[in-house]
Amino acid sequence: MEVLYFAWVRERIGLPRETVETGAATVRELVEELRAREDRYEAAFADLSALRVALDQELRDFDAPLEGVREVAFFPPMTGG
Amino acid sequence: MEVLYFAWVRERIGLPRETVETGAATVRELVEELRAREDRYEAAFADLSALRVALDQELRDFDAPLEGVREVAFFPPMTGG
Amino acid sequence: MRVVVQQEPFDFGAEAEAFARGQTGMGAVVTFTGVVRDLDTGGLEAMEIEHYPGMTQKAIAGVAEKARDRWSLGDVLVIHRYGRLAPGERIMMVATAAPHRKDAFEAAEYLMDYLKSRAPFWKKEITAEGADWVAAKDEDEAALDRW
Amino acid sequence: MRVVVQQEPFDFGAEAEAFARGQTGMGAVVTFTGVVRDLDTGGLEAMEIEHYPGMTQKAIAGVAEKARDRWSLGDVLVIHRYGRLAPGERIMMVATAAPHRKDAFEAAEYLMDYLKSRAPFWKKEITAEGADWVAAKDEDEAALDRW
Repeated sequence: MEVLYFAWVRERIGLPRETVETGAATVRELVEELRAREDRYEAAFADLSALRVALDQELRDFDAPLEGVREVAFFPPMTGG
Repeated sequence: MEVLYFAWVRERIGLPRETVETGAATVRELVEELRAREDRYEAAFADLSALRVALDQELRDFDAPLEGVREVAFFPPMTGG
Repeated sequence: MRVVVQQEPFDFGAEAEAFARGQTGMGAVVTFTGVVRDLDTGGLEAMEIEHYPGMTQKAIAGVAEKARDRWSLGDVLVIHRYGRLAPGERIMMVATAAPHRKDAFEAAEYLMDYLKSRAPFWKKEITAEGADWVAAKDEDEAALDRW
Repeated sequence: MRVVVQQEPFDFGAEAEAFARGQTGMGAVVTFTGVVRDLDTGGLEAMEIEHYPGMTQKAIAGVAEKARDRWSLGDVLVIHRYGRLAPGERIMMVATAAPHRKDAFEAAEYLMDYLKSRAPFWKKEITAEGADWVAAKDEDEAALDRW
């Protein structure tokens, strides 16, 4: 599964994307796996209310299932326009 | 006093402006004087709710006093924009 | 504030560009352009717009001043044509600039609502069957209630 | 519907003119342009805009489709830049056309409200002191409630 990071999530984790092998059933489980890895992930995912997630380029919530998903993206609330 | 007519008021009365000698104290009194003149004025002023009036180029109502006023304009509701 | 009342066509793109370029410290620019639209039943040959020369400029400037009192605005531009216009021609435009988008949008809508019903213009529709003055719409008068 | 996501500047006046000219049967054209504004405290050197290439176009097109379902619209145009922009540069524009002004205004505001909070762009402000990601504003999230 491809995992992408944008804005300060990318900066805290220190890379824009990576391939992750996971058996996580939901986004929330994937986040727990990533947080357990290293401090930089812990720092990025410390407050889920400050994050948004997209599955295959559609906004979803953290309880969404990962089955069949190829691309997960984590980022802060958008500030376009 | 200069009296101006616009749009269908101008068309019904048949002229765009005229000088009127009047002792009318209010717009409403002036309208009554004009209506009494000829049928074309009666036709133009038959329904005051369909008319608007400006005194010296400011929108006013039909009870406004005419003292000191140099220019009175009668017209239908505006349709700009 | 610039208020232009003229018979000639105006160059919408150039006016919009010049207006936007002239702003400093403004994050938002909104423009509105009104276009002569064919009748729902078709057959419009021309739109004739009559106005009250002595009052028009003054009335529009008054509305623009009120908008500037009410919202935090940069510049305001209003251009309105009169005379005979063909379908597809642009009748008028407004432009507003503000630090934030909400102010720019609201001021532009306010200007439009007031220009519709309070600036001394009258439209006449010319078809093969004849000419008809456009009646003021209740909804245009009602639109003023929200301000 | 045209959705453009690009690094290069766009020509606001030319885009607005071409958009308005392309409409038939539309009485109203509204444009919104967003401009990089200096900080209230001054000192902004640049704005850096990051986006999510795979998602951006899709997210904007989705919002534009919803606008077209909801209002009686002609065409819709959205242009949004990314990369490094100097103060005074134009970040983005939307344009809407509709038979009547209310629809054109509402659709443009709807597009802006959704682009602000639902299209995957992130802004970073660069000053002499460093760089800061712009925080999303509660008022921008709240703006979605009215739709």
